[in-house]
Amino acid sequence: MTEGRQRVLREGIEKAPSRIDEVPEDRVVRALLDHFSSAVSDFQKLRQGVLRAKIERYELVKACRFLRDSLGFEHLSMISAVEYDNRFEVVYHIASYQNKLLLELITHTPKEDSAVDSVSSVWGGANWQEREAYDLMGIRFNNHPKLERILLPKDYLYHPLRKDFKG
Amino acid sequence: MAKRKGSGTLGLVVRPVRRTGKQVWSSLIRGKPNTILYPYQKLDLPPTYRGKHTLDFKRCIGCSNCVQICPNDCMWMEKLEDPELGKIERPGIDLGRCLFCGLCVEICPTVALHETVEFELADRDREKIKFGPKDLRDDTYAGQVVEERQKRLLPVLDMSKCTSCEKCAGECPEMCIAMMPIEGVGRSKPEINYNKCTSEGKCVIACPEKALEMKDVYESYFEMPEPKLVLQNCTGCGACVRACPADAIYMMDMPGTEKVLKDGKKGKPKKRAVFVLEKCVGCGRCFRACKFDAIEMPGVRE
Amino acid sequence: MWINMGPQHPMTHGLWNLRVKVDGETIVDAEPEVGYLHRGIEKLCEDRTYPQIIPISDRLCYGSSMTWSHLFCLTVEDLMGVEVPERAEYIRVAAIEMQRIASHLMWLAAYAADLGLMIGFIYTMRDREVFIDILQALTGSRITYNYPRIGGVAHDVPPTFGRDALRACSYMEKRLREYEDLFDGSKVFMMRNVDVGKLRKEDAMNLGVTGPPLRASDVRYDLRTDMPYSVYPEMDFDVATHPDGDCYSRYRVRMIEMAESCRIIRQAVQKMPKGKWRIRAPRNAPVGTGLGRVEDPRGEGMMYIVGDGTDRPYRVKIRSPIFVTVSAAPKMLIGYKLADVVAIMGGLDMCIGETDR
Amino acid sequence: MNLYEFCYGIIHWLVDLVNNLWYWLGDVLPWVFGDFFDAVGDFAASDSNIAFFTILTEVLIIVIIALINVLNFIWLDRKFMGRMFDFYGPYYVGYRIGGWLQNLADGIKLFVKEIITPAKADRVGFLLAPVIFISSSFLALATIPLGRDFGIATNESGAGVPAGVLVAFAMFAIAPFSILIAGWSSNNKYTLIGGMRSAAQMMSYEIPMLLTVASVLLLAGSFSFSGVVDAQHDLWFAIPLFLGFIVFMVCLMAEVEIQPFDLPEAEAELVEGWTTEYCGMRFGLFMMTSYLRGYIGGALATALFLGGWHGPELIPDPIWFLIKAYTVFVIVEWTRWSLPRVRVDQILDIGWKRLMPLAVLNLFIAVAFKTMGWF
Repeated sequence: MTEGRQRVLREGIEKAPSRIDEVPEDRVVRALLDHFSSAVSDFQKLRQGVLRAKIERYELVKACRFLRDSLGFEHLSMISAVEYDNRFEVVYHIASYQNKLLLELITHTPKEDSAVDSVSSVWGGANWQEREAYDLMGIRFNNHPKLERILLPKDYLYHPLRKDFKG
Repeated sequence: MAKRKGSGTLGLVVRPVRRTGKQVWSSLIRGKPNTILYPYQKLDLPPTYRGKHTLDFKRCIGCSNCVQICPNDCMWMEKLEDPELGKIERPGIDLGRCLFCGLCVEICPTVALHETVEFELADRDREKIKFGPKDLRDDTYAGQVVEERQKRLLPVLDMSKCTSCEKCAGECPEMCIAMMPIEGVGRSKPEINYNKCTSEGKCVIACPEKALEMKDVYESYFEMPEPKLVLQNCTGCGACVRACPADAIYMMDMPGTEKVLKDGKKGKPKKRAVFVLEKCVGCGRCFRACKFDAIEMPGVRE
Repeated sequence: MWINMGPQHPMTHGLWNLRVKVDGETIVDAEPEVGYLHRGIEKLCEDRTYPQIIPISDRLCYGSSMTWSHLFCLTVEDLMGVEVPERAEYIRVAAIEMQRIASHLMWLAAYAADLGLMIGFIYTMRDREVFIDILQALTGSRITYNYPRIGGVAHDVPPTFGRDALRACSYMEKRLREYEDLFDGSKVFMMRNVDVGKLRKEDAMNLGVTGPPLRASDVRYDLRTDMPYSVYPEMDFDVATHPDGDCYSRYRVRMIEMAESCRIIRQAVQKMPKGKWRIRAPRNAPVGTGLGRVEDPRGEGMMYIVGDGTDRPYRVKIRSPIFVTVSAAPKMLIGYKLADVVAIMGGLDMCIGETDR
Repeated sequence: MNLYEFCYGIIHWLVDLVNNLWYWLGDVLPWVFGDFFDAVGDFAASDSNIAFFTILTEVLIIVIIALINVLNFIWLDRKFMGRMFDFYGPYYVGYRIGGWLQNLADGIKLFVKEIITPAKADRVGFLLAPVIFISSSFLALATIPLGRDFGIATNESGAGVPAGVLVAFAMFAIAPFSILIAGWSSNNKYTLIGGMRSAAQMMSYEIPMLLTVASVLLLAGSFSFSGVVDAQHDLWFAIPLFLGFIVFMVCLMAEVEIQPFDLPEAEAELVEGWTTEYCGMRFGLFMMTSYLRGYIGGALATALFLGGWHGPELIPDPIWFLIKAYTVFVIVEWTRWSLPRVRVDQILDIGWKRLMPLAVLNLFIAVAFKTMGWF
């Protein structure tokens, strides 16, 4: 029996300690602007604890690694791909467990060359979500370990969430 | 392995056995099992249960809102002739495709559709679970159930009697009646803000032509699209008036548009449609009836 | 030897495939495959008006459909800027917590059946029926409730709701003690669970595991307290965590969560104010994005809706917790025995409806 | 009068009846094969032939009783399980007799199902496995007497086969062989793993079980069931050899493959284990035989540890025996439905590390009793 379970059996519920200090929203903004001043823009506070920022796609992986290692964003919630008239938007929702923050990072990619660098080396949870985005929207992720279709059959021809897909 | 005080290997095996033994005691000797023997003992269903629909023919106005909101496209409008009600249109439901979401009941502006607790609808024949309006008809059901939706007593305008005297607007204590001029007609019509109305009825008393009348109006939680007239396309044919299930459209003469005939007399003036938006249920039948693209209604299926 | 566990297999609780490579009985490699139940819900949503999507979002998960329709309404309210009446929020919280208990009970039933304890299956399903009955009286349906609406809930609570809910809570707390006899008190159950399927804290955070498996790996993160979304800030409850990260901790976390849900239901029923339960919601959404984030019974549910000014959404993205959690399965599986597959994958509470969407 | 004499009487009467006709035919038609008729008649009336048919009749009676018992067992299992699970169990088919006919209805359902042999299966092994399984189980059953005078015997004096205990356990131990054949010949990964698990499990549980049986035989000083049971006239062996009784019951549950130890057909991970590819009545035979083995297990525990047919004289011997066997079965079912399934490494751990030393200890206890002269 490990020590931890003994403690839990005694106390029932226990609280996890926080690893790094409190990072408020404006410090995240400042740190990002300091390190990636040319790539990051359009900061916006949506509501308490939710931030939005735009980032150029060439700095994406670097910024994500910086977010994870220095600012405590250890959880990638969701990767969603949205198609607009002239571009694709890949939206990363990144959460911080200690600071109770949610960061919405938006990356643009043109329609002709719809490719983004993969962040699955930063967060393991991005692996399948990137595969899903590739499967349904047709966005390629560079350096992805296994970029295959996941929800649809392997020999399927289309990317059904695109607006030009009909039936 | 988590060990508790005084429970060794044997104790940890005996505890679940004791638990199940208690259950045997309570279901075999002391009482009966928990099962409901379904086909012989019926389930006790709550009155809010969503089962087969019923339709009150007298309340239904045939607006087809239910057909439009249905997520599965399992409803249709059927034209039929009733000895009492004349030529009417009423919805039918294909219960084989229905998912019993209850949106049709919620959107019904006159609360004519209801859901009963009847759920044993299976049949060997697919056609037999298609319920036409006559199979759904139950004119007595609506009075029996407790009504969920809130009713309000509100003044309802009959535009054909209105003379634009503005007496109702002056009488309203909440200032919720505004006289809006109608383009091309040269008159104005009262528009009543139902959100502010307190149902005192002073406007009804003040109206000299009895054009306003207090009626029960069910509160609707759905914002419906509103029709908009494109005046230069309107030919005054009156198709929308005949199509409107809620009598919310009136044809009005436009003075000054009379054609001068050969003998110098003035002919009949052009007509235009006027919408009383308080009565509109947003069904879009006028939009579909209009052949001249004179009515715009964004968000309505063709 | 590669063994296909699935798509039709008692372990899968649905339709997915887990390919495991075994050496004797020990697993040396594993590869989950999903997608057998893909219904294209995200595409379907683009073709329907906002009220029509609520029944579809119910169908995302058969175990906790209330959470998903609530999440959809929450997201659309964020998009449209609709304020929900306070009574509706309390009704929603009570309903969601009941749904959480029902979902956890269904998980416990499936988990017990996986481990070969059929009696656990029957008992938990029997007690789930109590909550299902209350939800049926509240909403009118048993599995797919279609109850939350944009700007409130579909209709008011029935007059007996408060009494029934309080009674069910005390019944449930009594039953939870009985389950301790059946599960914790069973030597064989402990043998099957303790130190099986270990997931370290760092791996759990990095692989995107959320919900009870994350809290079982000693991360104290619950969206109900850490990013409160409804009237949860006014509720008093604890977040269950467990330090070990094995199957037993996942079981334990869920058991504590059920007890905490009972507490929340009590408070919600007692604090429920009088007033309107629904307001008239706009038909068209503005141009912009809406984001909803709730604590599903299975993890972090998230929805991202892009509106384009019409009455239909431009894009709906659904984050299903299990879709990400199951991608972490090889990390947990490798090195354990073949029989542990059912314990580990059962402990994740798979729900294929939301995974494949 | 024991069962042998009873059957002997029946067979003798039948042979006499037929022979009368036979000899009369030989008299009427002497010109055809008169001598031949006489020879056949003499052979039919010979002692060896009558003894053979007598034993066959005995076997028939025992098998019919066993099959009725199996039906009872399935019914009891479902009914008891149902009450434990908080539902009714079989209810409508045979409403007046508590749903007893449900088993027959299920049997009919299994009979009318199509029997499929997988295309790539090893046909001989696939067809042979159920046969071996069921016949070995019946052979094990044949040696167990239900009462002092109610067992298969070869002469008028005794009840049961001499050295019947050994024969019963030998036959009981053949089953894993057929399970292995079934698992291998189905050409399916699940069945193969199930068969292997079954072999490993039965191998490891056979030894502690036989060690406890050896202690019982040591105390009784006899290899036949009647001898063992008679030795328990004053004191059931379950009391001095309590440890052995517990070990025996656990091993029995493992041998019969019921719930905590039903790894070979663990339905959660291996779909149905080694019976995955069997369908229709073949599966029905497997299922029926597993209940039959449950009955054999109950009967063995009764005969070896619970005093067999001994009891107050009010009730006849076979009934006492059956009451005890049913009680053992119900207790086994009770633990079966209350516990989850163990893992394959744990089951071997339990077998070799826990039960084996206990069985040896039990043997020492028995030896001590014997040397002290208490038995």
